[in-house]
Amino acid sequence: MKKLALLATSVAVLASSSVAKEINVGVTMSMSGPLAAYGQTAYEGIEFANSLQPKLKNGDTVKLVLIDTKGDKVESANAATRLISSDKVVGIIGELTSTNTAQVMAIAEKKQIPVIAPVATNDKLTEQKEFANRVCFTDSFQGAVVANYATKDLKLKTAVVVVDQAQVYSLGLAKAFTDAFTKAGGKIVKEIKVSSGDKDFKAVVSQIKAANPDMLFLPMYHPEVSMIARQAKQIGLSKPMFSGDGVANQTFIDLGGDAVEGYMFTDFFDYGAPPTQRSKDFIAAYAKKTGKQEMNSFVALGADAYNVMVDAMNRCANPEDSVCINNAIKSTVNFEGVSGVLNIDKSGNSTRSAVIKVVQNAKAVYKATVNP
Amino acid sequence: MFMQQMVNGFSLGSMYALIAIGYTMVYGVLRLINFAHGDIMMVGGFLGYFGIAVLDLPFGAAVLLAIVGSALLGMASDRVAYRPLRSAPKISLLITAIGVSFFLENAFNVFFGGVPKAFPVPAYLENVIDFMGLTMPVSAILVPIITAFLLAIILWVLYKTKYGMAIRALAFDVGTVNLMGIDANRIITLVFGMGSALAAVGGIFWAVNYPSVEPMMGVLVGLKAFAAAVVGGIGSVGGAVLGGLIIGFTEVVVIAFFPELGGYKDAFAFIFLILILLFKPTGILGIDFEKSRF
Amino acid sequence: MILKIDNVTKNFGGVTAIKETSFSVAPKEIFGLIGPNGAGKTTMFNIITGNYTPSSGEVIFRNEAINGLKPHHIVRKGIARTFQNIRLFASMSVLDNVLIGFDFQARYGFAESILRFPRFITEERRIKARSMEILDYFGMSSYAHDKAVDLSYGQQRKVEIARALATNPELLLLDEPAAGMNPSETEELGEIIKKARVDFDLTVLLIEHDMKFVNQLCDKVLVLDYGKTIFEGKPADAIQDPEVIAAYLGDFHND
Amino acid sequence: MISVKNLHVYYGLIEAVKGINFEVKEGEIVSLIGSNGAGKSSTLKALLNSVKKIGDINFLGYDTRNHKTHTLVQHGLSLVPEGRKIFINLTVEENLRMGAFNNDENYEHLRDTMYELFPRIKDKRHQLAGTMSGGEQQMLAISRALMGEPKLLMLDEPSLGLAPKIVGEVFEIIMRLRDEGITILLVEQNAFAALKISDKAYVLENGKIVMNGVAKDMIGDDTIRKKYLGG
Amino acid sequence: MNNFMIKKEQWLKISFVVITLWFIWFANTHFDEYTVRILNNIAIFIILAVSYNLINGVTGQFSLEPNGFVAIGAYVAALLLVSPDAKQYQYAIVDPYPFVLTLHANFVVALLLGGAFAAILAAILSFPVFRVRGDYLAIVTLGFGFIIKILAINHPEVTNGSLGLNDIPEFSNLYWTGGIAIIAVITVLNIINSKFGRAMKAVRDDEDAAIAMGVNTFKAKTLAFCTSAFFEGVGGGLLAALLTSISPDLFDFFFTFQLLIIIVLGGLGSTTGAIIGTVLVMGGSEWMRFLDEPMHLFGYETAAMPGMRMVVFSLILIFIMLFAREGVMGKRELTDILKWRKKGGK
Repeated sequence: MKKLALLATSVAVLASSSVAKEINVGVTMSMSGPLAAYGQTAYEGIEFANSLQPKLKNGDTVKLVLIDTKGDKVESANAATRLISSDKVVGIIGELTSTNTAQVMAIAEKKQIPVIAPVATNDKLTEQKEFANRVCFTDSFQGAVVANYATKDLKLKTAVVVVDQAQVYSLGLAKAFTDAFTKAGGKIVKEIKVSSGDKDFKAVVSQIKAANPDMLFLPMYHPEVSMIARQAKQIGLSKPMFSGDGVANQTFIDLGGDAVEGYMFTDFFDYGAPPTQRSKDFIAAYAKKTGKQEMNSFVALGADAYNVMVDAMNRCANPEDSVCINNAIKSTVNFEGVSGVLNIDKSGNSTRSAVIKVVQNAKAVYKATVNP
Repeated sequence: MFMQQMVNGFSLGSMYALIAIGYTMVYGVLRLINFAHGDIMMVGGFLGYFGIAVLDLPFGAAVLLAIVGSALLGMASDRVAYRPLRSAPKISLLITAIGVSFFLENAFNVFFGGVPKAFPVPAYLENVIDFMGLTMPVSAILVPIITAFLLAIILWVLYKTKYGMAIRALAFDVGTVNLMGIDANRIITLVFGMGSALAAVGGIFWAVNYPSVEPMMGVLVGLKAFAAAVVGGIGSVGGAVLGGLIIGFTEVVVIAFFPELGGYKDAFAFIFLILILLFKPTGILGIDFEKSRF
Repeated sequence: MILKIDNVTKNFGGVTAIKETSFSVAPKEIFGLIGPNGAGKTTMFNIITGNYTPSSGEVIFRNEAINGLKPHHIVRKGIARTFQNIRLFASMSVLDNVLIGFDFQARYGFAESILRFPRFITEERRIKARSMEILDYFGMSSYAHDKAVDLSYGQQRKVEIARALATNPELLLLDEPAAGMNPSETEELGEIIKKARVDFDLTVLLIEHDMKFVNQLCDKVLVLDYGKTIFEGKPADAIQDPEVIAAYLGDFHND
Repeated sequence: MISVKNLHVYYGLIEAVKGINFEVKEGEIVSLIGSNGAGKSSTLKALLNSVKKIGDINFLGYDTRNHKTHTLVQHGLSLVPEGRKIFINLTVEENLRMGAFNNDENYEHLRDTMYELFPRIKDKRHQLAGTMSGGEQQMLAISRALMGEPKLLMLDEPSLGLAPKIVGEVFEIIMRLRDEGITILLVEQNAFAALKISDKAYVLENGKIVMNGVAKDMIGDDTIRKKYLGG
Repeated sequence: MNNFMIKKEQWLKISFVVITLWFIWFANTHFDEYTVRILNNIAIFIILAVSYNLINGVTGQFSLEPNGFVAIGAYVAALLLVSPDAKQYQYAIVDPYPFVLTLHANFVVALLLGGAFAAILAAILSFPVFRVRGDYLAIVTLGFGFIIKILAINHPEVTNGSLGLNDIPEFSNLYWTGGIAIIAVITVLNIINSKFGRAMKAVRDDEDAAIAMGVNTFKAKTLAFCTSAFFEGVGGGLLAALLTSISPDLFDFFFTFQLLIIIVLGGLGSTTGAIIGTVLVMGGSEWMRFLDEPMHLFGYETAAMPGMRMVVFSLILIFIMLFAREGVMGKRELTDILKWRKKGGK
């Protein structure tokens, strides 16, 4: 009660002052440690979006406070607590993986600080949580997209699923795909377990070859998938292969080389055909700054986590009112983000379209858009 | 099918073996589990990458750069971080090795980024050969051949040259080696150089086979290679090769025939290790360093 | 007979360290085990203390076969030892070194020590008092709180014997106790051993190269040569025995 | 050959050698005798600069202060360490090779000389050194040190842990080496045996030299007899 | 003299407890949540470090498995603490075994069972583990720690696999973590200053000599191992109830390395050192966060370099080992330093 009163008075004081302020938005990311690659990519988008739009409508400046977590749960908890209690952030963007994001959300929930997860896709993440949101789609949506596309458009009947036991992302996506694929009349002929960090999949690809399925579904991140694709090619296994957004980046194609020609995967958007004006501008600015046309969807999602946060702050009378910001996030409708048009519902999940891409001539080429 | 898996296992095992030799040699002279050894391998991979992608060197020159660079790094790490601790408790040395390992991983992360970099593999290494129903890329065949060649060199050095004798002598007594008029410190640094050069070759192979390099690539490989060295009998070069092959085979063959065990793949090295040590506490070809005489 | 070695053989791999050796030690006797290096003396010690199990044969202590028992059980039966190269607990005080000898004699449990039960306190007091008594006997009580490794060689040797006596043994095995000592120190040590034999009711079995020391101290000696016994009897007779001279003493000694 | 002035050796705060002076002349056998902990081994280590020390050591006219152990060995100061310390995992011949590490051109000649001098180690030349008996190991240790063609050979407790008969053999070898013209510094606690073969002797007690003189005379000395010879 | 020293140690213990309790109260009422969280981390890691030091430092058995025992404790506690309702919706990979859903217990029971499970596992493991010595022991235990993590990943019916367990009630607070840390420290000190502790130190100094003194060295090692596992399990439970969510990747070997660094920095074998090491490492790595941020150096502004903190941390680690190889305390305890002062004063 006391707190609320204090908040009310401070709000009144701040609202009356016309001087532009700095408002802190927290970012917790794995910038070092085993997950550094992904954290650094997502943060690139967040930071770049901040540089494009550093100010709110009312002239206040948004200051990003980045705390590295080393991809560690204890540090994620420290980071979230520090952002909330010392840096007084109004909202948090992060973390990266679903388990660490759950850690951040658990702490933010108690303090009523909204969290926007840029890339954590696990279905369970936002359940039972009021202040948990995300800009990416969920595993079940993505799994269904691939399953439906494969069965209906490509008429594939049997599939082998390779799942990375150590990655929540992989497990969730594999389960969603399996459910949708079976429901659509397909058959999973084999499920193979691997572990992230593995490099050697020769045994795996030999087994797949022996099972002789119509297609492969590899719901993993690009380092492992590119290896599997290469080693599959070496033994002459050439079946249609699918992955989720975990491989949606140029590095995947660089790593995979020839072996990933024809590879299909879901993605959030196609930088070659920007879905929105903001997307166009962002890509142009990004190309100008870095000299790279290609953009990883983690960059776009990082940017959108920031953009949605800023949009929600703009829609609040007091951009420092975290509860209001959370409500505003949850009423994001037809928001034109870098990664496409997105809606965020009461559960905090985003409803958005997915695109399917195929690798042609060492480039990811847009193939289809799947709407929810 | 079985033969194919054998070939695959042999190739993977050779890579573990290359890295395990460095572990076993350093352990032999210093009794140090050099936790930074896996990271030296990572640096080897990175140097190869820089050589080809940045400096535009031909593949062979890049490999040479990686070998020389890693050997120098290994020797420098000994000179700077380990040599001052020769008379210190073993645990200080071990923590220092962990420190060097953390330093390399984090420094590469900060300065070169954690995003895996695609390793530009020369096309001739990627050609696939079809031989009696076995399909494999040239690189996969090259790995065991080069490993065998390097092993032969190492064994020749160890058993036919006076430097090799000094290395073996060091394994039992450092102080007395100095009494022979030999600078024991220089020999130890030499061992670091040799082990690191092998690790660099391992790192390049790794980068060629799984064409990418990233700062954490050496961590798990390093630990598994160490486990391999212990399985074979730490201190014994032959043992390191044997251990590397065993673990490489197990990982490939077990997964091939018991796919449901896939989730446990990374644990095989350690399960094997525990089983071996229970029945032969010094590893397969090992010598008992801990032996206490009454 | 307090200790009886009955036809003991020990092989390591293909090498026979001890071959069908038998001897007996009478109560309160000081018995010397001598012979060239590698003759199997230390191996014999390790068999008696349970560090090795004999390949065949039996070790009988107070009419009970003890071969095959774990070393720490054998200590509890009443056999204590010292080491050739003194092996004190380096990081511990002299008192703590001796207290280790009371480890199995202190009657309190793990939980009692954590919760500091009265029995813990009385037992600790008791064994500390006993340890100080033993140290006092060796004139070492003023060093009780010093680190054992900071003492001189001769003092360390005394602490090692004191530590062995703390286990309350009936049979004490001494492995080259006089090694590294000058003749006057050696003589002093001999006196201590003789005195302790009476005061602590001991039987002593020792390995030694110093024939003078052996002569001064031992009631009986056994000369081993590469696994086989070449002499058993009075030390004075041993140094005259031609076979012992040939195998062990050489002529250099007699000058 | 070597002269030592005011030598102190420290281990942390403990002073093991407290300002000793001694000298070894060419062709002599000089003994340092004393019981364990008197500072004998510390003195030898100090001569080779492998412990912290203060003092002037002059070897063949050179100040040894700034040299490392291995360079001193290369210059002809050789030590047969206490406990022999042969490389038990190397063959006998490899042990000899190690002794001649910096002496490639003379290696084969020296090796054959050693085999002549010690026929027993020749028989076992291809065996692992660890399989030899204590006496054979001591002979190997001595011949390994000789492979470096030392100008001064230092022996640290060569009789330690050896049977009386073997001790006799070892000391006979030492005398033979002297006859070959090798200068010897002998550290022993077996005072009787050492004095018998030495020219000169120094008695160390608690890090100090308490007595020195001609060895033959010292055997007859009463205090020595009482304390070190057990007479 | 003897009695006097015992009394003095008792006084030290009592004042340590009183000061710590006062500090906990003060921290809880005066410090911000971030600081309190760091203090919670420190308290939990003191429990882990002090108990890890018992087997590694005091008994000298160089083992690398605490991540495994902490994981056991954390999972057991979490399974007992998460309400059956919350479990219903958590299991995303496969359905849990029915019994998993029925597990429920209060906080104290959950912590004790977490510790007990870890201790029982330690007792079972001690048979194979203590067959080997030295570095072999290190690598075998490293393997066991690793295998436990792999098991957690591969048994989603119980552990929910790599997704881990979430919505664990947040029971841990400074009173719990600090209170249990006090209990752990005193228990460990009491063990060290008893015949069991002496036997452990004897095993460290010279195992064969310890055997020759009638010490059952296997028992000494196993007691140290199990005690250490028990507190690591309890610490794991506290950690789970502090974070409110756990997953297998938390318990990889970096966790063990961190503890190892803590106890070596503090001084291997010293309980006081383990406490100091924990404060240095846990506090220091948070304090060093400024290194990740942009800095003003000699008038230039450097760009932010996330991860720089870890680079500097590893360099500091190397430097400390080079120049203070015995760590802060060596093998000494606080009481030794006070004793030494007294001697010096004489």
